[in-house]
Amino acid sequence: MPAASASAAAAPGVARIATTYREAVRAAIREALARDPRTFIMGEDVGRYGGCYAVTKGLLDEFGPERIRDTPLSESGFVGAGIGAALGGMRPIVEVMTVNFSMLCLDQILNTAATLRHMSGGQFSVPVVIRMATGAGRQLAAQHSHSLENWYAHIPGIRVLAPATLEDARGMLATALADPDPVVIFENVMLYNMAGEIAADAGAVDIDRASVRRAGRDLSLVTYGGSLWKTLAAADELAREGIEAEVIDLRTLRPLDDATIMASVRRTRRAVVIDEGWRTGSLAGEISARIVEQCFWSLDAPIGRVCTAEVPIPYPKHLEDAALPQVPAIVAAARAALGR
Amino acid sequence: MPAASASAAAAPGVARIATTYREAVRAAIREALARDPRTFIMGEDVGRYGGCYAVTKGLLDEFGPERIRDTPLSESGFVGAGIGAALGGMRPIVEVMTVNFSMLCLDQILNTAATLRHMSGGQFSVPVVIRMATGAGRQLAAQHSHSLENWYAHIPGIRVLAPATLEDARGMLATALADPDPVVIFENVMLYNMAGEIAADAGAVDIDRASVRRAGRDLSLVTYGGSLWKTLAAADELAREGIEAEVIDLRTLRPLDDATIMASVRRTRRAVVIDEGWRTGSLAGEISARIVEQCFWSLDAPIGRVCTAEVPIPYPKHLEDAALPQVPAIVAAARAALGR
Amino acid sequence: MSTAREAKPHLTRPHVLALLREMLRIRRFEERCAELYQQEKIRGFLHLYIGEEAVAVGVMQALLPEDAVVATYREHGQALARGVAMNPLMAEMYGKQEGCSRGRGGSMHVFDAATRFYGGNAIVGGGLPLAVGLALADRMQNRANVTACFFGEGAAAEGEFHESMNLAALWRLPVLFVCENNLYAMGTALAISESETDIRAKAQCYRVPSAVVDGMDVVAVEAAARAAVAAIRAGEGPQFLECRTYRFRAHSMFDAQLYRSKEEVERWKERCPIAQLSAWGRSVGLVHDADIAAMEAEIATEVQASVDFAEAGSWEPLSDLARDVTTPREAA
Amino acid sequence: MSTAREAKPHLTRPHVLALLREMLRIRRFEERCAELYQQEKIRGFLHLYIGEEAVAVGVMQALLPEDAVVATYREHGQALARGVAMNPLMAEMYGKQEGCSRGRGGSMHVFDAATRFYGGNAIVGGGLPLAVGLALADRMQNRANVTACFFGEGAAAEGEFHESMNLAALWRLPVLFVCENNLYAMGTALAISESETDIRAKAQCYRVPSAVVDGMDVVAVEAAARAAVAAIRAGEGPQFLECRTYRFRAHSMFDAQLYRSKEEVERWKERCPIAQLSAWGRSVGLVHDADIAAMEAEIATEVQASVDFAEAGSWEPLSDLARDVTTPREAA
Ligand SMILES: Cc1ncc(C[n+]2csc(CCOP(=O)(O)OP(=O)(O)O)c2C)c(N)n1
Ligand SMILES: Cc1ncc(C[n+]2csc(CCOP(=O)(O)OP(=O)(O)O)c2C)c(N)n1
Ligand SMILES: [Mg+2]
Ligand SMILES: [Mg+2]
Repeated sequence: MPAASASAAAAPGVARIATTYREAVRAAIREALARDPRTFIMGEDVGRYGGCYAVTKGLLDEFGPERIRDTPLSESGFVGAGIGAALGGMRPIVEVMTVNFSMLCLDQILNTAATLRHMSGGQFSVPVVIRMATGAGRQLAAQHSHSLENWYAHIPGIRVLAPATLEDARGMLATALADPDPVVIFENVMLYNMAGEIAADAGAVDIDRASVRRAGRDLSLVTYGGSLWKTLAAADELAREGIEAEVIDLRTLRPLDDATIMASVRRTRRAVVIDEGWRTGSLAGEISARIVEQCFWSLDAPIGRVCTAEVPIPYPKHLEDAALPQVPAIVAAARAALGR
Repeated sequence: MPAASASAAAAPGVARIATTYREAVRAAIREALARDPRTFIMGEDVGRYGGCYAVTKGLLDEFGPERIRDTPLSESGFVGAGIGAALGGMRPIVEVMTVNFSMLCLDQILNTAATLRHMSGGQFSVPVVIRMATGAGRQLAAQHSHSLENWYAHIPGIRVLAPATLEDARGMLATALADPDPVVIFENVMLYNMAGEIAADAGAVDIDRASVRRAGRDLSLVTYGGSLWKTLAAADELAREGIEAEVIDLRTLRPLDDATIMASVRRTRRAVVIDEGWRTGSLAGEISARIVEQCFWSLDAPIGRVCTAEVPIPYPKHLEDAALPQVPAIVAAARAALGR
Repeated sequence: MSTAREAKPHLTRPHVLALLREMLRIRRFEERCAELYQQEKIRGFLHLYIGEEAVAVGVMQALLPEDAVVATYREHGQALARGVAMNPLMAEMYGKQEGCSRGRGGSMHVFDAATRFYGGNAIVGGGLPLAVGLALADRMQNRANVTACFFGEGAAAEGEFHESMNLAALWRLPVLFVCENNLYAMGTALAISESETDIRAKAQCYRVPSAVVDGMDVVAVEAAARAAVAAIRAGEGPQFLECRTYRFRAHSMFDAQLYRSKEEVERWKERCPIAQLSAWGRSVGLVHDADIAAMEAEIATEVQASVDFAEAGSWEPLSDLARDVTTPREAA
Repeated sequence: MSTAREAKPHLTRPHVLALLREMLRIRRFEERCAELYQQEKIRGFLHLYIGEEAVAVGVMQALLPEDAVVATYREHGQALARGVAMNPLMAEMYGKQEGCSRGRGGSMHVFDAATRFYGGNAIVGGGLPLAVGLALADRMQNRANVTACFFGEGAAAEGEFHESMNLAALWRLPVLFVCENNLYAMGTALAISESETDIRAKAQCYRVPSAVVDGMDVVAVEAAARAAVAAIRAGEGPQFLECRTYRFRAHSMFDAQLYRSKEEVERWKERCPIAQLSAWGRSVGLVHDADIAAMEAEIATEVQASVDFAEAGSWEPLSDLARDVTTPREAA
């Protein structure tokens, strides 16, 4: 489990508390529910079970079954109902247990949530927040290990977030709920147990900017979500070889913050993108294409991609590990970008 | 409506017949049904109605309702049933009326069709062919104008085809049906009326290679599907300015034929990718990233992308046209790649 | 009709004339749309409601202004009957920015905040979850509103129908499900798409009370809708109304109608909801020839005015292409 | 039991012992799996069938070798009862390449071509359309096979349930739908997920004949399954069997079981299908203590052998990572 070492340095005088990614998300949900009577959460097993990943544990007792709403196994139905409730003046948080089940409600997200404002000529906005767990690494095999962030990042009309740090886990939800348009939040399953400290008064964070999690001059490593921590570990390893990598956490996958990426690449002149999606058609491809469009004349080397192998994720640990982006592959790609 | 000018030159002595893209697809379906008793077609309104785009018109009378099978409005149900029938020894052609409705069956395609062979350790293959109409241009507005080819091209375990010529409309189906794995075929709605001539004995074509539809030395224009004809028109216009563009029709979107693309770009040193998908997360991004990975040192300019504007497709013609890739934008991108 | 509360609408002369007028407005509006389609003023898909007017008009009588409506791509009738003004509706058909959806939606995506008209959905079944959500929002905010959700019998085969019916029933939400059973989904007859062709049996299996009504009889539809809406407002949860109707025209403008006979169509045309009400009205002396003539004249004027409005409307500038993809943020 | 053809299985001593043995094999296999999970030999999600053995064992009695089976992620019981060998099954749990799915699938994706066992599907409801298609293939190829499709009561809320039931009924396909109603979907009790908690009412609304059976009574399940399969083979189309059962263990290995009481679990444990059959068998003199002891010993040996087999198995080499994503093409 990664330690949350990239969290913002403690501001002097601000008390800090120990937390985990899971607790940070829960605190954000609890705060949202307490603040705004229009907010409620619905999804499979968010209530009595306490959430598949225990994120919503305890909330049913605190807020009751109207606002912590267990749904039947009906992804299209309850996600569509969340969209409708948003249209009707609520501020729903819909939990789709994992991205693996979200194809079942993708029509509602693409053809209703994302298009409704446009189709109605701007009459209606859809302020729904949809949370999903994402990612592989728990040996859950081919149907339960998807990283389909790029599918969602392809959709005009929605915003896509990937909190990778405790601060973002704690802070992105509030900002997402304040957004008048649909927001999809991807929580990487490998991060839920990540422990660390955050400011006791941590709250809403911006969702417009990518963040430089580590400064460096030699190359830019661009990533998001669960891969951030592997990338930071790779950067540490590279530092031991005297290579100073800059690590950019995209944070928001749609719309992408080109400015932060390009400013970095223009300085470092080399880039590697790390993405847990399958390589072909990955978000990494999009980032690479954008860098070429905007920084071609500054590039000293081809842009590398470290992605998931193009295979349904196998169950055995050694094969799953081999399929996913890992620190050695990131280090190797960085070296290659530097011609070493 | 484009004329099918990029069709292979007539071989001497082979009779040629007039046809349309629609008729070519129909001829391919009829031939498949006649040849293999395991083949049948199912989908919404393929029978009595004659197909939403009249592709299957007349087949019900010829083959009867068991093999030209009208389905209820149940995309997940009948696509899943097609997958099951393939497992059970049939060679089904499933028609999803348009890609716009395919989110409703995407779970079956991703989590069953594409993964079943892998999950079963190679015991079962899924020889299903799924056809879908795709693309905008008919003023069908936000929910009926999608080009989601890149979503499908992202999925390991399936093959994705985009016939753009009469020969490919006529020939790809047979090859797809011979493929032991799931194949998704995208037919661009703007091509159905395209008329031209093909060899009277036209039949199966390979589905492994991209095709150079126009040779040229100055830059490579890489495209597929409905955009091929706009790209060829742009190449003609460029030729009048003395710019000789090579036009590559990808034909198969998964797996991509890198060899043909890279051979061209290594010669021309410049590339523009034309893709009707929304820009962010498009297949064009993937192609661009691959070119950078494989040809960076041969490139004399950044790779251009001409894609659909990131907006749900608007109904009015002038706005729809403005949203989609058009000849002037392709010409402009080509000029830009040449520094003009 | 199955519910006990069924109350015959009060068939005063003004009410009968109002019902007749609403149906006629839809009919004449759409007839004109069909012409405009031939003239290529209207493009894309155009699905006419002609023949089914009694359903929308009858149901809307039961709704209050605060109620919500969710419809399909065949929604001009619902829009007009709900009170969406004809001028912006016609401008929408043209794609002009004076249209009710600023021209962005066209025929299939009519929206109108003023009348709580939530589309206009071209994904079969796609509106049902939305209606459930709107009703949930009303319930959670303690508003006594009803959401009326229209859909075709073809939609009943979709998984979303199943999920939405169950959710609405499970949570006892104020949804009026209105199934417009016109016997065909494009070219697919009910018996080709449903193992159980009695649509009401479906509603029952979610414990949603249901009624079946002659969808060619606007008075019957109104009565059934009023009963259902009364039950909903009384807190009895969702209600289901199957309206047996028929579309006189093709599914859309691209349909050779190979799947049904001319005779069948003609038989149903004899049950035209407008002709029926008009004939009955005359027979009981509530409607006179002069009423019809006056109505026709007024509607012709209204329709023509809407065409003039649409013609005079403007195209949204290209510079606005990316407008309304997301909601503009207030400058901070 | 609702069908007329219901035929009591012939309760000979060998048959009773066979039923007992099959249930016991599943029980002991899974108890060992739970231990192996604690030892981190088995990873990922592990869903135990303990308590529900009578359902799989009872249903499988009615099937022939040519029939097909589609199951869920909770499918060890179905796999063993269907005849998937224990050694490759255990090796699959380990992820070894000697596993029945070459180790690629693990606990949730057991496949076996030899017994026409088509998984092992971790998408709730995802197997139903597949079963419909397998049955369609059999029908189109004039094979008299049946496809048995297992799913939980939670799956009945999914749209795919609705679409699949309708398709199977509409086309009169030879599918035996087996609903394992264990009252909970993860932590969601039936009444929280269904407006109609009588699952049979759902089947009826597609005109699919249905029966409800005590899923803790293997003989009752066998009888009901035989009747249903006979009806299917007689060309009467799909049949639906609701088996009322209970899982004694947590949903998966990550479940604090906050949603049900210990007392409830204990009450159901008193109806353990193995204990019941064993007690009844003894009471009528068909089963003796020595039988049980011998059986336990044999099964212990078999389970241990499977563990040894799995332990001795090998990891697929990393160089094989991309294997079986697509089917290898014959070199031309
Ligand atoms: C999910 C989906 N599948 C297919 C279509 C294509 N389609 C449009 S209308 C239609 C028929 C719908 O029939 P029904 O629900 O009975 O409504 P009607 O048109 O008869 O009013 C079909 C198949 C679609 N729009 N959406
Ligand atoms: C489409 C989908 N949604 C959610 C899940 C997560 N999930 C796995 S099992 C399960 C409960 C299923 O309950 P039921 O169908 O009753 O089967 P049981 O586990 O009781 O045997 C859930 C919600 C899933 N695997 N697939
Ligand atoms: Mg209909
Ligand atoms: Mg259950």
